[in-house]
Amino acid sequence: MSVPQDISPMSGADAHRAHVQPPAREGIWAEIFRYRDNRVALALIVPSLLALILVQLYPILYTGWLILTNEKGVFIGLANLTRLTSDTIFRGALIFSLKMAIVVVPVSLLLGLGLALLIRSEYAGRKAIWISILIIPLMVSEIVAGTMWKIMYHPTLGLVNVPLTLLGLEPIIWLMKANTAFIALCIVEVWRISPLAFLLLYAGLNQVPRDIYEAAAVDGATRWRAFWDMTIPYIRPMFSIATILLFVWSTRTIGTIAATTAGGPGRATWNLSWYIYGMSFQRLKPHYASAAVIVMLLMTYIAGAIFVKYLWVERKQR
Amino acid sequence: MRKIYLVAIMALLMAVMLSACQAPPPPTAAEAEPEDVTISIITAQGPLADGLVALIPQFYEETGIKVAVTPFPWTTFFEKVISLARTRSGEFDIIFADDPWMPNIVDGGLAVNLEEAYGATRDPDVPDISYDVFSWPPPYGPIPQDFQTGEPSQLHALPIQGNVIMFYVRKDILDERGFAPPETWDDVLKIAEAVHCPDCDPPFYGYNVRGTAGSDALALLWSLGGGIFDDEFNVILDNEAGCAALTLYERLSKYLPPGGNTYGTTEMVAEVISGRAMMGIGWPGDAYAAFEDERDSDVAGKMHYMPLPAASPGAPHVSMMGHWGLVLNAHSKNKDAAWKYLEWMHYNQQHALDYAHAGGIPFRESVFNDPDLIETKPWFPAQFEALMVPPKWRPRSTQATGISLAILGPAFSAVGAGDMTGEEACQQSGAEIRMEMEGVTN
Amino acid sequence: MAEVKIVGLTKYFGDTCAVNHLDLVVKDGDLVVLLGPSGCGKTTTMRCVAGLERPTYGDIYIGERRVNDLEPRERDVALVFQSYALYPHFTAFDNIAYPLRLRKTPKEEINRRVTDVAELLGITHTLERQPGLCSGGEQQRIALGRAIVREPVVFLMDEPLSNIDALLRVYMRAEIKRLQHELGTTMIYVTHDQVEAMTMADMIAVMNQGTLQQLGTPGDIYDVPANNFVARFVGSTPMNFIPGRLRQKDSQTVHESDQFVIPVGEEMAVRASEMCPDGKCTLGIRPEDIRFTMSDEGRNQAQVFLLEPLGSETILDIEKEGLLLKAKDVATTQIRPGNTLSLSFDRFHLFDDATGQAIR
Amino acid sequence: MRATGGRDVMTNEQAIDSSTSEQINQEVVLAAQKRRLNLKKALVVVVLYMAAFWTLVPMYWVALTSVKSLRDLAHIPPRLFPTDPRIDAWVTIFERRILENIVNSLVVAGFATIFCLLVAVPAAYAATRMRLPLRFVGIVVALMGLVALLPPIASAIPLYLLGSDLGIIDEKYTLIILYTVLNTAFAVWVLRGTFMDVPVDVEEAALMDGDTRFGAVRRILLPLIFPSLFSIAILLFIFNWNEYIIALYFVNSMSTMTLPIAIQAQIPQHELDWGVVSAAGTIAVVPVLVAAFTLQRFLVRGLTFGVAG
Repeated sequence: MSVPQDISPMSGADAHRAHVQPPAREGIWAEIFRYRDNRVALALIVPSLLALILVQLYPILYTGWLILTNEKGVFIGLANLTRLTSDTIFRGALIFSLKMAIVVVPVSLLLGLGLALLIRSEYAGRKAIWISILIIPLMVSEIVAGTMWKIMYHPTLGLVNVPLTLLGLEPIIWLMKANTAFIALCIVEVWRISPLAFLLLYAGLNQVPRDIYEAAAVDGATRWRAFWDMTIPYIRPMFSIATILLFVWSTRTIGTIAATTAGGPGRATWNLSWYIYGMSFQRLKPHYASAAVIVMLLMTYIAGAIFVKYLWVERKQR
Repeated sequence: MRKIYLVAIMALLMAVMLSACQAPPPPTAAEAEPEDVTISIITAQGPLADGLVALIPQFYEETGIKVAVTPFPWTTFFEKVISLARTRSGEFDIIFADDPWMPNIVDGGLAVNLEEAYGATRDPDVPDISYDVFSWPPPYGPIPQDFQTGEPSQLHALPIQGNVIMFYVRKDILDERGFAPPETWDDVLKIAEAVHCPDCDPPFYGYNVRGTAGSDALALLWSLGGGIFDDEFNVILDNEAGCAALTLYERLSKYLPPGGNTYGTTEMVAEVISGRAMMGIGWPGDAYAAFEDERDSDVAGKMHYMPLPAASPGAPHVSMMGHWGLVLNAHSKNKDAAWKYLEWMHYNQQHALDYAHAGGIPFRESVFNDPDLIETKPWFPAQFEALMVPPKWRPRSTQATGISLAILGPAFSAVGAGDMTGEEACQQSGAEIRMEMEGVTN
Repeated sequence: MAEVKIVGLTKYFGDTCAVNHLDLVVKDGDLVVLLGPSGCGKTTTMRCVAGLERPTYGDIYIGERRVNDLEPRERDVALVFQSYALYPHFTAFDNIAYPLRLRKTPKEEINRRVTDVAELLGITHTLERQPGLCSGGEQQRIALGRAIVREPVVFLMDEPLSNIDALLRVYMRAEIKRLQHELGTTMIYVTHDQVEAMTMADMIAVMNQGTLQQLGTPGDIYDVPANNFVARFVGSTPMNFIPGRLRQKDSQTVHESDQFVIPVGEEMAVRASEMCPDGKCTLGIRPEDIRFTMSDEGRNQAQVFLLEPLGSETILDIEKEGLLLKAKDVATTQIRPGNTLSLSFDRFHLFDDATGQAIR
Repeated sequence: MRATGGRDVMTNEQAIDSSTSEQINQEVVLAAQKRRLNLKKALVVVVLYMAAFWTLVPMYWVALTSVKSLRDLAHIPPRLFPTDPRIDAWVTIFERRILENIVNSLVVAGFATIFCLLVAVPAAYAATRMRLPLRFVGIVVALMGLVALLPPIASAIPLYLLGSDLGIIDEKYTLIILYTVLNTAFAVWVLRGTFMDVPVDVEEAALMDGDTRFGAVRRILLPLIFPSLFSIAILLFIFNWNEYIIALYFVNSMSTMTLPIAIQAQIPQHELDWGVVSAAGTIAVVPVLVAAFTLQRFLVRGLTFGVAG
């Protein structure tokens, strides 16, 4: 049955429209400077923009210049970059960075998700206290975290081997061999950054409305179904953000390595940051190190672009 | 109102800038009160600094010049010296520096030529090698391209610590098992094999090492007659002697305590003082003092100290130098007062003795052989002996420290971990050092 | 106390036109309601008057002053927000006192005036509480009190009653109306609720898609809608629309649709032939204007399919060949679903299909 | 994940039970459920205790190590409690003027935090509350987001070289400026989220009531967001307190040395005492623990704002 109440046209006053034009599109700057209000706003933003230029634009431009010259300031074109491609030490460091991210990021995410779900359950008593305990590592500086774990792993001072010995197993000298040192560092990193995953995912879970579970239960969904169909889609944006932040955090770490293995054994635990620091300050080749900086920047910005995109999408949805 | 707001913001920003500028403490007292001179010294933390600090009152009493010592963390001290050079900082009048940094210090324009400026001379009580190591350009050995100018080799620092790396061994166990102190590295291996007993209770390990430090590696290299560069700065790490050193380390690492290749000084010392380790290489200044400290050590008085074992019977016992000297900062504003301090510390036998008593390491023959000192520091005669061999210094190149930290140290560490054989390690490191030195002229 | 004059107000957000060349004069002491569906530009218009938005074109005068370049605080207007926008960290007293404090009013006077206003609004008991602890109605009154206490020249109200429950709303709108009369202050009141508009307004400005559709007294708006939009939007039971065309039949003009044939008065027929030469127009009739008899006779017959008893009256849902009409009958109606009615249409409007304008 | 859905499914089951079972039967079932509930609660709590243990044990161990004697340190297996506790390490660490490092860290982190907020709050306000072109704000905010991700080591070299050319290496104010600048992007990003959470109405109401913009910010907006502002300040402070890489490049002397560098300095080279490192590490963690427990509510909000806001 049709209800023809919406007969058109309804606007009724097209007659007036003719003599009003939308404002001519002007440049952003013209628009900003036209109004006093906008000029004030700009004045408020400018200090931050200056900061942005100082930490962002200037270093990138400067790095660009450094790459093209050698340590004596002579222009050498792209020689630093081509040299980087044949630098096995650099390649090792890059691979180590990625390898560590591949292990640390998923483990931290799972751990963080598990803890977030536990804390959110009604069985966890005083949530605020649990949360503040669990996020402590986030606030411990890299170097202190590294120092603590160096002591934990220490063959004689360390606690890590005590349970192994109690179980009758051979104690492991964690930082001695390349593969155990890798595992050890991954554990430190998981300890240090999994609270970030926990926190983000917990925040994400809190955005899931409780009543959708009730609705799902009424609709006959099992607990698992409800988790997969309700929880996961809701926290997916936060999950992506967490993934990228964890990736960035785990690749930029330097203090934990400095304090635990100092890159050893051999160069088995050199990551990009460590390589760049050593190259610029111990091996005294800041120009060459800048080439590695560019690689790291690219890595971060690819991750960062995805990060902003996700965040943007999320904001628009609201 | 808007204007007031804007003005407020501007004022705020100004306040930010101003208070930021006022945050640091006022400049050194030297500038504030010209008649009351204070010289500042930067040094690494630890016994080095303790010795300097101990003599400050005495120096002030005798000269009226105040001294401020800034002890800096070990791990980044080298980086700080580099940064001092870069920034042409005159904040410190004197830099207490390790000898391998001489290339960086002189190349960075940090060092005053003491012979030219103040007519510094050599004291006969001090071994020649201790002066040679602080002379620039290097009197012998490879000379960096930039410094092959034919200028005479002149003193750019005065030694205050005549340190040299040495070998320690448990004398009581040697006697018990009927061994003589090891003459060569083959003897070391033999003894290690005989006494190594990781499953005993308590365990006992045949050899002990600081696996993370490049200096043990270099010492092995020198003592076997190897080196990083020849006199023309060609890389010779991967020659026969160099590979022999790495291979020797591969064999020695079988007798290490578990995780020994990750040890730093602390852990190395801990093994020795708890009576679990037989022998190894170590710096006298810190390690040996701990061995002889009865409060914490189980082995005080049971140790034998000697120059490093030789490559073959009859060959010289070449050790490695680790001298610390006072560099007069070229950017200093109190050069004369600073020179007075250098003179006072270096040329006066009594002050050198006092310094050693305060925990410093001697550099004068007479102090090394001072009976009172030997009482508590029994390794001093052996140390002087090692100095007279003479020992070798680390390569005179700005890249040497980087190579030691980034290539040689890791190579030894990888060998110690069993991740690489000695042969592989020396080949790979040789190639890496060649790449590192590409285009380097200083 | 001042007149508000809006001349040629146009507001663009980017390329979107929110208000389109609006001319409006609010006489001193009048209560003008801006009425329209959400997104029609009524709130934007009011925010332009308040100084919270910058007009793209056009001028706004309050009294004799052109206020385009004045800050909100320089315009001496008060605004009551839909969300009340109370300061959650202040007590109710502080909320009301805030505008006075900003004007450096002496303390005793503040106390006196706030107390007076609170008494006037019946919220004396809430004064020491924070807004979060007050009920919706109390919050609403606090917001009102904050606007009243400073005695502005113009009140602006942005759907102030939309967040409180229906019963309270009926009281509050009378209350606001009374206050406005007592204070004699010009008021611009924005709402999408036509009942609110009808009951409160001296003048109603109906807006749609950024354009003023009609400005008139509530009676005019209801009885003489300027176009089909106004006709549809105003009226609690909406107007019925019957699309069709005008034809000559038996020397009389009739509006002929698929369902009905309705004779059109002579005067209107003349006007229609001028304004709408092609004859395509829609007939609009208010439910209460549909006359009916329970009879199988007559041309325009239709069947009742649903009754909506409202207590005071009953709405009859009538259907014929896909067309749905609503008519009103007394509460005690005897008509039952399934009955066939004979309809007659006396008072109705014709709207030109091409422009939507009423033909009169 | 079991726990999340737990309650809802439970009520569902209860509903089914009550409608289908007899009275006695039902009681038995309910008792069983209660037991299951207790079991679940116990399980959750046990897991949480394990997680807390995993989080805290390194700190306990370090604090313990700092008071162990050398003999205890060399003991195998390590002693869980010291037999002969000594405070030598603590004496040493204070003799090494760690108090000065702490003061440096406090000064640098404190001032940098304040300045950072002074720069970032107006910017975030302008970006969210003033009528700047949307496109412009979008670009600025996106840039800020990207900068917040920039690894500090990437800007460290150019900034260091710039600093050494200007001769401002090794000054506290340099560190303050750098920390201010490095955190600005992050702070703006986070503050923007915070501002967006406050309805704009309230501020507009203040404008209508006759307040100036600045007055509305000061009297209305800032008091409203104070808890978030406070937690962001704490967060920035902790960032600055922990900052390592920039300090590594820019600290040359005791007069500027911040705590992280001082701690790294304690990692022994020619030193003997792990106790000293441990003591230094313990000192560095203390403020973090204090912050975590006294400011828990603020902190959790602050930490989640940037992305969850």
